[in-house]
Amino acid sequence: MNKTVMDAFEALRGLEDNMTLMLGGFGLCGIPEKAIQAMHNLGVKGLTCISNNAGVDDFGLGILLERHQIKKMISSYVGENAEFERQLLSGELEVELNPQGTLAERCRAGGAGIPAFFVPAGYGTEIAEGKEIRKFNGKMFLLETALTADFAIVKAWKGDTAGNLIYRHTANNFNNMMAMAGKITIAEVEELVPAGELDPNCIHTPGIFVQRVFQGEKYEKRIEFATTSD
Amino acid sequence: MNKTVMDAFEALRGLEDNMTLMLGGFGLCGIPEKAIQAMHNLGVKGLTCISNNAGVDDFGLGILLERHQIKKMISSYVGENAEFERQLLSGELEVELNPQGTLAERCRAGGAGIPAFFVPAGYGTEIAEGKEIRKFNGKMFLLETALTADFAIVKAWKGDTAGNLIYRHTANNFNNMMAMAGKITIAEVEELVPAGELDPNCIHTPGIFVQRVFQGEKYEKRIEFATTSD
Amino acid sequence: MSLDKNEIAKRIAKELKDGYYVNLGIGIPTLVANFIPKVIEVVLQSENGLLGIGPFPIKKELDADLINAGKQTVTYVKGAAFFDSATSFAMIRGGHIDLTVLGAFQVNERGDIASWKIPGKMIKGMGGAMDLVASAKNIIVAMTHTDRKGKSKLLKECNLPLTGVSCVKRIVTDIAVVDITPAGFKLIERAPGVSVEEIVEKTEAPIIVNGDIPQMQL
Amino acid sequence: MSLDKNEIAKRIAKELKDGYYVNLGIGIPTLVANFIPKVIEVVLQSENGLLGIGPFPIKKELDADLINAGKQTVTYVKGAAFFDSATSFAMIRGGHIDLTVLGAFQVNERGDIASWKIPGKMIKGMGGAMDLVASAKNIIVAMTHTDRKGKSKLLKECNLPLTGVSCVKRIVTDIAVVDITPAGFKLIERAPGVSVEEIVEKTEAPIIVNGDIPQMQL
Repeated sequence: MNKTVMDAFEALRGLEDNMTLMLGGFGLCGIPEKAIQAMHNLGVKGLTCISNNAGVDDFGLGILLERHQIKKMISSYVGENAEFERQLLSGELEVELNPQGTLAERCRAGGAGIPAFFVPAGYGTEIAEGKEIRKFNGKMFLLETALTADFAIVKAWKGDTAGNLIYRHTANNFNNMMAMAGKITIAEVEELVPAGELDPNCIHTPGIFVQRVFQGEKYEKRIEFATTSD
Repeated sequence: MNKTVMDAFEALRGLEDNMTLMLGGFGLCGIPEKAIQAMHNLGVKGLTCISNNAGVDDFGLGILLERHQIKKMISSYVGENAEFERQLLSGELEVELNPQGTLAERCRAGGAGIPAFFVPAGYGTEIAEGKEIRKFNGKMFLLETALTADFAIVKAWKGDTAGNLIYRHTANNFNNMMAMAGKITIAEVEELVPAGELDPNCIHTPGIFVQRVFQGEKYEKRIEFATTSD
Repeated sequence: MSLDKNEIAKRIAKELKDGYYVNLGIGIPTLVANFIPKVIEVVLQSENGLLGIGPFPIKKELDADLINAGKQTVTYVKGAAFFDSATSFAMIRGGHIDLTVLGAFQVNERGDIASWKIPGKMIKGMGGAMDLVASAKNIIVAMTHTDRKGKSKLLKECNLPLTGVSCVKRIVTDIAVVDITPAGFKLIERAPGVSVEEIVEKTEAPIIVNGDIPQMQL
Repeated sequence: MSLDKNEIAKRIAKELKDGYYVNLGIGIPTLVANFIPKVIEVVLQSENGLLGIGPFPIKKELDADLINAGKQTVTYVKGAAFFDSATSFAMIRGGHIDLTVLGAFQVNERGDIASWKIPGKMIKGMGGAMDLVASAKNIIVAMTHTDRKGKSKLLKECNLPLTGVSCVKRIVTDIAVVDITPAGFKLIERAPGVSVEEIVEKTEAPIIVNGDIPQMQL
């Protein structure tokens, strides 16, 4: 089953204004930089983006924010982006903040057909407002609901033509769960190989979750905070 | 952090009558055969065993059933075991049947600190009796609760001294989730290597979930139905 | 002539489309794999943790770590992936499987299915069947039209414990292809040489027969 | 003398026990890693998907795919494992982490913590902090005793939005170690040269002082 497409533009076929997207990555690590650039070029608008972070001013989701292509963000931490903060304070941008583990689990639940589940995170805080609260074994929990997306866009290290994906180091993060939760899931990979070349025991995302895969060219993979010991 | 113990007996230290266990495996594939044999030798009784299946008459959990060491099974399919059926019909054994995916998710939830979650499996059937039912997006779901165990006992292909585990082929099945859900998790492995020798990108069960690991000798790995094309 | 197991499987294989991810249950459904048209590509999922089931192994390649959900030894194809049971049922529950084929004791006219328990007689458990029928977008049941005593298995109401409700879309039996519609059972095809009258007679519930009913093409 | 950041981290490092899995938050908590006693083994978890954080890399080994939860480049130790965010928070939520150290704006006498939001000023988000404080068995807060304006951060009631309730077990500040007990704050240790009176004065809420309060050993 060959799911290869030529490039980010072919992968994004069907993307329309006002759609809901999931985008993998933590900070700038493991973000689908080619698909984000393509969406910037396409100029699609009114997007709801589910992404742990919002990029920086000139890279990652920051470039979509800068063009006002994003209507709403569902994230856990958006602190590295001055334009984000400006749009939010001015009311141009809507944001829904989720505890990071809740966000991760909501994506997994969306992919796994679990409409809702209980977690302790946020009990007693403003996150709990309007949510069902229930006690289990003497501890309080909130009911959280699943997230899905019109397009889930993920970035992997290696992929095969059947859509199987392997991530490298901490560039996995949200990519694996988001891949499960897209009506259409796009994977961009640094290296695309024929089906059969990846070790079937070492697949992070089985191909069934991925509808389109392409190999990106010349990844920038920008480092946010280069901390060294020398 | 060296979690190596000498053998199944040392791994089972602290196991007492009437405890709740999780045991990995699907049919006879990926079962912790050394730990099961050791429990048979120890003669521990009154066990509640959470395991997808119940082994066959003379292998796997069947050998504990035969000695009447099991009080209750929580399983999805127990059909390959005549002694099981006899004890159940005679009232000697209690059994709670769960849909297989629900059982898998209940174990994962136990390990992941999620006390309850909604699934569609079993709606409209006797499995739904006494369970909360709720509609999401026009479809009906049951509220299912997490499972944990005093000991989770799993079998892996390779493990390292830090408790990291890699399963082979379909011998993963329930092992990965059950490893997450044990107060004490014991892993028996076919090959135990020093920490640092397994590829950190290809670990199925991170070592944090495993408290004790040992290398078993001479695995029988019995085949339940040897079907061939020649 | 009523169909044999292989012919039922062969008929069901015609339901497969290129690019489908398919879960085949134990028994007749497993045989469907032998009749997948060569011009299409279909990936078989096994709920014990394999995407990309291959044919049975040759004796020399028997591998205790490589089985299907029926605990039979299998092989895997190029592009296969292994995973744990939670991920496997995430695929199933999450609606990622395009077609599920499974056996049944009874199906009623609303698409309820009974397939896992005969009270007082059989207590093997539901395995993954309840998850599959509660989640799949497209469920085909493979079974004989009547039981060994000649009693219809297509009923107004199931009298055995249910596996799931309002889920079966189509039934392929040894004598007919029957759809479940909002108005009840509807006859779609008849087995070669089997009359519409015989099918109606062997179906306990009312069955809609509209116009000429074509013979199955096998 | 009040402690500097490194001294606070050094004091917290004394809370580590052999075999602990530890999550260190951004800021002062991250510094704790530099003071882990050599005689014990501790594994550091990073909620973005790494168990077994190593020291910062040398320039030649900088790797964009290898960062901690503060988005700083790191390395990994022998026996490390990488995983996705859902698995990472399964570790955290499931109670598999032995100790969590994080910063805070305010802590109240019941162990409620405010650490993520200053209304009208800062809207960066809670990241993983809410998951961590709601789940950890053992939470130590590292912070200065007072804010820049000299206002106490150990309060009867937090006036900033909460991150979690009844969760903090111990606070290590620049002048004291304070436990949260059912009866409220309790002074455990004082920084070298800092008087009990100064600590009591800089703590807005009542603080229990029982007998002689020892100086911290650093």
